[in-house]
Amino acid sequence: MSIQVRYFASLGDQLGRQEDQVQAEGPITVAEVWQQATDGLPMPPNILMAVNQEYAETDQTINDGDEVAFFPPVTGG
Amino acid sequence: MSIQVRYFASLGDQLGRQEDQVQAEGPITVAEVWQQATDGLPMPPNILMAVNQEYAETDQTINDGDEVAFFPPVTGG
Amino acid sequence: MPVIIVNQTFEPWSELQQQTQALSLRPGSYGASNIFLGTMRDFNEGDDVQAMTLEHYPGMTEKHLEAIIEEAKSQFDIDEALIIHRVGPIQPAETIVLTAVWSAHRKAAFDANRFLMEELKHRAPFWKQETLQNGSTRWVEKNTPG
Amino acid sequence: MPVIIVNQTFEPWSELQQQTQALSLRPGSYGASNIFLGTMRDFNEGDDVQAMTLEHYPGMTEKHLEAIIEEAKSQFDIDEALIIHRVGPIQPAETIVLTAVWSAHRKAAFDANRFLMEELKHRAPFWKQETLQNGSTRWVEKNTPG
Repeated sequence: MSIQVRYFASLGDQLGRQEDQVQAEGPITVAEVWQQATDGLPMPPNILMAVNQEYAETDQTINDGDEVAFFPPVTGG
Repeated sequence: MSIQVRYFASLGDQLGRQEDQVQAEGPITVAEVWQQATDGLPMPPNILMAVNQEYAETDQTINDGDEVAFFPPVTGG
Repeated sequence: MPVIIVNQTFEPWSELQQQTQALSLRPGSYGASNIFLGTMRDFNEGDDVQAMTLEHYPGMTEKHLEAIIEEAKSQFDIDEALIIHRVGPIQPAETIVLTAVWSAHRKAAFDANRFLMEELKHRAPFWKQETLQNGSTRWVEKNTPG
Repeated sequence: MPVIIVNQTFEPWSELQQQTQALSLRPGSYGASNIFLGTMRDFNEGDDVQAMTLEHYPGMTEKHLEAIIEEAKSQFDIDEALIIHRVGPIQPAETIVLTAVWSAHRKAAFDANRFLMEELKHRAPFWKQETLQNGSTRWVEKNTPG
């Protein structure tokens, strides 16, 4: 299955890209998506994540076609 | 000495006038100003009073030329 | 002048734009503004209201509104504050009161503006008289709690 | 539409006037409005800031702002709420965010508008990047506490 991965703000800058495409055979968690997309880079502290534009935790399971996003704490307003 | 007395809002309506002039020989309190101006009418409950445009109590002493005002609870805003 | 008593209808947003420019606020110096508008409703306590008249105590009203602004400035970390209040006859949907606060951060703006409104409601000598649909008038006895 | 994302400067008072007319607010039905404006300051954490860029997560941002408005409507006795938020490049003194609430009484207007701002600050995916006077850029790490 195919998973769209997005990075925002300082995290995109650090990784040097705004998105990745991750391929997986079976069930996969958010943490595993991060591992695969970043070649095993340790996840920065305080990082937030979303699945299909809802906030999620690292153990959430991803389905085919889902969009996963990683980003630093929000600073709007 | 001469004291200017003012009434506002529903109190002015009840008394049928917006002001009085009270003459006094010696020291006089706000309560006595009310007594004299209204011919001994009991002071309505919740009435507020001001001396020279500052909130005051019934026992405050009035000086010559002072302005005394009586009015119901305020309802602005 | 941070306290303005007006006896005719005003458009709150254009008035606010003008007043903001008149205040000593350097653009770029403040990060937060909070504005409160009190508007005349066409009903109150179950009755239709067709008009309102606001009486005030000229002199004492301005004095107390200015004191409230000074207190807000001493209690909260704010740059400026503004109070505009109507007097005289008012029609439904017209603005009765506008209070505004400018500050560096949002907490002070919210807190100070609420303070302005609560103090104004409790201390500023204004009295509302409503005209009902049948033409009869009644004085508003007390404010809604804040 | 109670949630508006804009990528160019807007004049808050005229925008508010337009949006108020667009909302389903019957004139004379509401008694209280509270408006908050977040404005870009030309300094932050001791440094002069010459510009800012606001990144957002298109789709997720709107979805969360709409959810925040729905929550405000369910928690507070309010008639309407509005959020306007800038994205993209921003200059000092420009409005970053405008939140507004309309209600019968003042308490709900103040409480709900503060709720909108706190939730927006904590949940809505926006990120600020500042450009300092020397041209260098830095991401804002966290918001000031509300």
